[in-house]
Amino acid sequence: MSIFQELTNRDRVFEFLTPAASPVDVRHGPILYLEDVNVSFDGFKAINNLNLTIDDGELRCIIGPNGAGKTTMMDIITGKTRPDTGSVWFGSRHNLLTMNEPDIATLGIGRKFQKPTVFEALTVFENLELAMATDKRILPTLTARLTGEHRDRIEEVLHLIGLAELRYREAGILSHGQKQWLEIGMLLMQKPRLLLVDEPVAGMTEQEMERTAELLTSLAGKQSVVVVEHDMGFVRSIARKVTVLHQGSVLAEGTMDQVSNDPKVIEVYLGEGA
Amino acid sequence: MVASTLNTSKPWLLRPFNERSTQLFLGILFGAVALVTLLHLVFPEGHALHVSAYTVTLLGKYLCYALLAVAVDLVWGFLGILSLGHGAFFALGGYAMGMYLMRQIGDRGVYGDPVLPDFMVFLNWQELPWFWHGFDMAWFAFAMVLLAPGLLALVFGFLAFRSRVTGVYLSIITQALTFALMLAFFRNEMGFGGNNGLTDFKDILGFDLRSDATRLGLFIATGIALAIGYVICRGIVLSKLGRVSVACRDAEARTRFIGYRVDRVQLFVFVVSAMLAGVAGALYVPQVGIINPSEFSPLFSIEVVVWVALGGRATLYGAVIGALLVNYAKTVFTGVMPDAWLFALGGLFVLVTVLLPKGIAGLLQRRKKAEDSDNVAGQEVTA
Amino acid sequence: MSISRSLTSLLLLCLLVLAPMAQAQSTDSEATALLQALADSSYAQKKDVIAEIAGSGDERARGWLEAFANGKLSRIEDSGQFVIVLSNRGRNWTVADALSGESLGEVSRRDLDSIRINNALRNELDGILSVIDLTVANPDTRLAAARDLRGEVDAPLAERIDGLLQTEDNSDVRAALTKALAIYQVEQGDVAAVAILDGSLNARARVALNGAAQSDDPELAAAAAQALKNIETKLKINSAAETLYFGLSLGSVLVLAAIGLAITFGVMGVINMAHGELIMLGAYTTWGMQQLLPGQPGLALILSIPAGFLVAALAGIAIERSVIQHLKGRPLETLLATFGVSLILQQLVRTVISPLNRTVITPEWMSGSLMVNEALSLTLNRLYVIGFALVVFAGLMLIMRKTRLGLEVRAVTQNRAMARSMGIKATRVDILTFGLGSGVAGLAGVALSQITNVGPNLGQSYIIDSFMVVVFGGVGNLWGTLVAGLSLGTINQVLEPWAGAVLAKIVVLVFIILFIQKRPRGLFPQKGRAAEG
Amino acid sequence: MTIKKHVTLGLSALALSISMQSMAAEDPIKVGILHSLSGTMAISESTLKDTMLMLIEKQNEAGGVLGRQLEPVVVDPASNWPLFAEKARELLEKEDVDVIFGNWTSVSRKSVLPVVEELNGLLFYPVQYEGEESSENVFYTGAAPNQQAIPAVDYLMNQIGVERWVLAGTDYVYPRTTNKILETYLKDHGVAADDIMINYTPFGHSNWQSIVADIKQFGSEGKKTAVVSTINGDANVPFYRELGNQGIEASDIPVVAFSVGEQELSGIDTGPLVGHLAAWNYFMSVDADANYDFIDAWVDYSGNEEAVTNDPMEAHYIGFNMWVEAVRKAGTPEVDAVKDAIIGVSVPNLTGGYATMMPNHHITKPVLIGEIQDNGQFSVVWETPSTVAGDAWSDFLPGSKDLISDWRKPLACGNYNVVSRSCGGAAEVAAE
Repeated sequence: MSIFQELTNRDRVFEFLTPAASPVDVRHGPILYLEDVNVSFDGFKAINNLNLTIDDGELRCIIGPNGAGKTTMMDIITGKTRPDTGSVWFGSRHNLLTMNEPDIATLGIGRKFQKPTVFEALTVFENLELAMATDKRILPTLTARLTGEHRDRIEEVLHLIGLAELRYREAGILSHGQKQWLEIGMLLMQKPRLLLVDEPVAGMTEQEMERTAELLTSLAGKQSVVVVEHDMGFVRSIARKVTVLHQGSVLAEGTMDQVSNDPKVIEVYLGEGA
Repeated sequence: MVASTLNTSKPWLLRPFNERSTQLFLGILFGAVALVTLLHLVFPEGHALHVSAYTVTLLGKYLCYALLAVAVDLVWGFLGILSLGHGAFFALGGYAMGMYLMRQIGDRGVYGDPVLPDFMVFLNWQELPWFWHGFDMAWFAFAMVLLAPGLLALVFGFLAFRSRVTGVYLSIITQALTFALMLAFFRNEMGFGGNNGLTDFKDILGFDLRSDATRLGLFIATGIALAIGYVICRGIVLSKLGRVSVACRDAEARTRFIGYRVDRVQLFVFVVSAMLAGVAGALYVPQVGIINPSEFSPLFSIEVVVWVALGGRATLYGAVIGALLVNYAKTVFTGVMPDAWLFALGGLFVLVTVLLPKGIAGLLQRRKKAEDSDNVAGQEVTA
Repeated sequence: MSISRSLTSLLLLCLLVLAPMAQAQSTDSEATALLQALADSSYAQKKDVIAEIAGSGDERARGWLEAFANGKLSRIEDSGQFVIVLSNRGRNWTVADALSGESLGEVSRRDLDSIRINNALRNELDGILSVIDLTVANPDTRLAAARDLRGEVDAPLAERIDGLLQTEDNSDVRAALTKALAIYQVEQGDVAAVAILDGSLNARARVALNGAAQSDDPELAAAAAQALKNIETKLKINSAAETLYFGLSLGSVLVLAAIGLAITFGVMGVINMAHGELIMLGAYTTWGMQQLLPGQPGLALILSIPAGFLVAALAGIAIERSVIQHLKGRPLETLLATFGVSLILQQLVRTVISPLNRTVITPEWMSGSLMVNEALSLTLNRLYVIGFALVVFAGLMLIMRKTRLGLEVRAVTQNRAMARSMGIKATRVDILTFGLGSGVAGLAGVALSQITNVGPNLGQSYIIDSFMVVVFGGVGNLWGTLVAGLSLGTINQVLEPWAGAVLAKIVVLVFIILFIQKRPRGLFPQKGRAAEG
Repeated sequence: MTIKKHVTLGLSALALSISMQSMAAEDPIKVGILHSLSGTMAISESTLKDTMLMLIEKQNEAGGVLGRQLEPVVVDPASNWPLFAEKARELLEKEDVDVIFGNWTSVSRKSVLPVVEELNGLLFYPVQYEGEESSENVFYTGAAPNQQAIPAVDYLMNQIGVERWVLAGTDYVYPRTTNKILETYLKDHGVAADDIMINYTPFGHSNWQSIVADIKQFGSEGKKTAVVSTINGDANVPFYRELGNQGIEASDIPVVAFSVGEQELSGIDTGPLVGHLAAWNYFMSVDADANYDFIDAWVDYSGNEEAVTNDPMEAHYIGFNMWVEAVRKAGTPEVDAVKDAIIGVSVPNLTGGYATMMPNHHITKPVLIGEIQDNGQFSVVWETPSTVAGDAWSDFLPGSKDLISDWRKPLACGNYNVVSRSCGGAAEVAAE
């Protein structure tokens, strides 16, 4: 069977933490590499000569005022939007601009949306099941059976995201926070090499936030994580390196302290705030 | 949905059999078919309990419609694709069968031409058009019953889904498709008998279409076809692919981002559904004795959708209820109140859509939910 | 033909002879004798009798001949009295005595023998009457008469025309006569006359030239051939223009039918299968109006524009209130419910009014065609429809762009919740929008009543096309609908000549399907919320 | 709940079948009426239903047949062809009627045909049709092509001197066949191929601009031109409108129509149409007492002064009277007896003559050519000197010129091939 199943046959605790065996080649340098990317929606420049490099295993936070182009950037990486110019590389082998969303996803880039989107008509369990990294072509999907291993992995994640009790309830009835968690769970089931997380803690309680922070930090190292977040507190709690986007291009980059003292950044944020 | 987690260790096609609603459906379907057969055979003509050949054929026709409705529900209910052109697949299947039956007439046509069907003789065609060859062989014709609609669905679906045509736009071009086909088949140059279509069939597989026995046979065959079709659809729905379909229906983008080729999923299910519709058409033709372009009419396709909505979308058995109910109503009304039956039918559509948004099956939903949660409870213990 | 011609001319001669001496009218007995002859003789003989009557110089003759031409001349069976039928509707007809002209009141059809006429004779009469008309005072009548003579001229008539040309003062009539004469002359092989016909688009002229081109006189042949070539080029341009016109008029019909849908469907996202029936209501309103105002079809038509709008709008609002408002946010369910509504409306018309088509009269000023030149004439009713379509479109644009309602509609379309919170009464907007869309459908019906059947099936034949147009143009975009309608119409008409009507329609449908592949949101994709299935 | 539903369905099916048995009424003679009351064909067929009801009512007032009353059984096949077959079956099996009067379109007849033959019923078909059919159980009281099309063409050729022909029709089997026949016929009479223009349009075609323009063009070549129109129902109004507006008058290019009768005209503004022609076997304007009586009866029955009568109504009138005669003759409404008895029966038609049922189940009819008048009526301009017998198999089609139909014993064959001397078309010929 497919390489994924093989891996899953090995029985482990926190098995989802092992990096997916994606063919991505990171021997020389970064896992994600954006160069001179430009996108404009009828006239309005959403992304403007954006250059960004994410190293393998890095946890990167991206902040920036509304309309800075954060979400658009994610759209580009995941193949939803095609840039006008520029190049986007996943590792040194895969040119993402030549691929469509499913291929990119199978390649090992997972994404969590700003507005939590889960399959409301399906149960929590089924949501995770669908996300699970398996052969996702038609016939294998049709004939797919739920093995014990699969079940265990789903159970693990269920407990991790604290939805074990609700596993057979339809996702539609979950609270906003729970949906956030479920989506993160789905992300984990995909076992991606690179996680793009868009505002993970919106609508979460303090404790939930902390748990999210733990989770994300624990993921970093094995997987690369890019977090877009408005909540500065949260960012500070997890951030090692922070990138500030403004008007579609990088305004500043560095540790939280560096950027938060950067006059340009302050100016922008005050400008925004005022 | 929930019940699907119970038996996902079984092969997909066997799963429906563990499901209560399917068991019930099959039980009642076979029960009814057997009952009708019995009443038809056991009791003599004129006996109060005798089921006449007329009724048998009528019920057979209903079952064909039911199968068509199931096919539509598969794509609409679970994939979110509202096809206003499923009549096209139904009719194509019908024509494939019709062509076979025409060839079976042989030289018993009014002109006694051994090869050419009557309508070709009197519009003096010289020889058989190429696409009519092979239909004298049953296996070929029956293969075509599946392939013709399947192929059309494949090509059409491939184009449409690849370029992500969705929603109303998809519905309208499916309508355009069936409308175009209707006009095409009306043209006598096409060689499908134009408006008169294909008719005056004599026998099928050597059995005389006029004998009650053949009628009964066709009726039973239709019953079995419906059962198989239902199980296949149910199997798909309960399989992981079925859940992916629902995912496509509710959040297409999200499904892509977790790595599924939405367009392929849609294409696969669409083609399967089209083939089922084809089979329904093929069984329909020998029982009503005629196939003509009016089956391609967009209004017919819309009506099928109405059956499904009426019975209850995304339940499959709802589609069956809807089809049977509406058509039975039609038969009764057109006889009892010829001048006013359209009021009744139209009123029925309006009332059900407004008052029963989930259709008739919706009435059963709450009850069903309860059952399911019991199952879940029981299942959690065993897990 | 030739027989009739020589007859005509023979008759003309006697007219010439008899006309001057203002002759006292023939006695009734003579007249009756003539009419008897007319009644009892065979068609062949009738011709001579007509000639006689015309020649009789009796000033009642013309009245008889006209009545005869219109099949209004008949005889009362038992009395044998000749009468002219004044009204021929129903089972009893009102008649007047043919001789004395006094009214005889109503007579049962049973007792009347109408004196038979057929096309051949009618031609004969037209010829005679037109020749007579050549000498009447009214120049228009003369012009018409002169035009009718084209290709009908023969030797004696030619002389007569020569004579007339001396006295004729109206230039148009002169031109027409000269041309008529020239055709004759060319037929006779007169080279000089070819020049006159050069560039003429008249069919008979072309026939004459064709004949001449075949002639063995090289000079004549050459001249004729040249003349024909010029004509051909002219014709090509004209036929191109004609096709374009056909396309536009078909397009404008599509636009009219679809524009209402573009509002209810495009703006509100309601898939209204009863749209066709709303069109039908508009058409029936026109019919109703004409019933209310017998004898004034024109006025009725104009009045039925507002009336049709109101009727359809009210019907639409009724549908919205009773059905659609319960289906908010379930566009596909609206399809099902309105499908039911359309069934009901159809059968309603069948039972209440009649399953038969209704007669809607085309007023004078809308029938016939506007003659640009002899090869290109624009049919008036379609010309009006094109204009009407554009006016309606412009009106809608104004409403949408310039009025409060339009603003609110667009607001609700963009974001219902937000619009609500800003104090816009969404329900009120819905009612008005749907009313507007339905009303426009009614207008379409009024226009269609001048082009096609007014019957219970009127709606069905347009609903699908309407959806095609709206989707092709891009849901929720009025400009899209306009462009889509006109372009689809034109494509269809361009294809039709070489593909045939059926194939053309099929090609257009396939084209739409493929086009949607390329642009899944139609010609002008709508920004923001698109009507989603 | 689910169970209930299925059970109810099962029961309803059962109920249906039971009800069928219990409804075999004994005393009255049941007459089935199979005309669409809804859908696209209602426009033409619903009046035929009323005609039948009127005829039956009159017959009952006159004491019925064989002392038994007639009971009409009306069903609505809703212009849906498979439904026609189903309803025919319902009439014959469930209602067991003794005779059916119905159908309009060819396709509906074709769909009913197998049922009527299988259950050995009687069907009277009142509409002019393409011929090429002769069923033991069907009686064709409408015109066959040789009773309408060919005489009309003769008239145009001989009386009007038409040299160029436009054969315009709706694209279905009746026009196709008729035009095939006419084409052969015209060519046999020395009309050149390029003097014939054939054009087909879809049902309910409403945009005639370019076609009428073509006709205009075609007719402007100097030769006298006529249009032979087999255009069906709804498409006619826009067609004639376009003719009128493009200034084509009857005196220039006459149109002779085979499917436009008084009823269709009642939906058209006839002003511009005066002088255009139609060929039928009956016109409302025909000067015959039988006709006037029928019109009076119809006007009274429908309670509408403006009500019109037309050719298919006459066909039903004839068919019904023939059936009544035959039942009297046979002394029973029993199908086989009536089938034999009816051949040779002749009853008065509405044009002052008699119609006789021929052995090929077609009847004799006069052929009338009428010109449209401004009052929506036709004035008869020509008629065949004597009545014409309907010809089931056209002599102008290669496939059928050798076929004849004669349902009298001993031949009793609908498609006897005079060459191969065998019943069943060209069977032997083919076998050789």
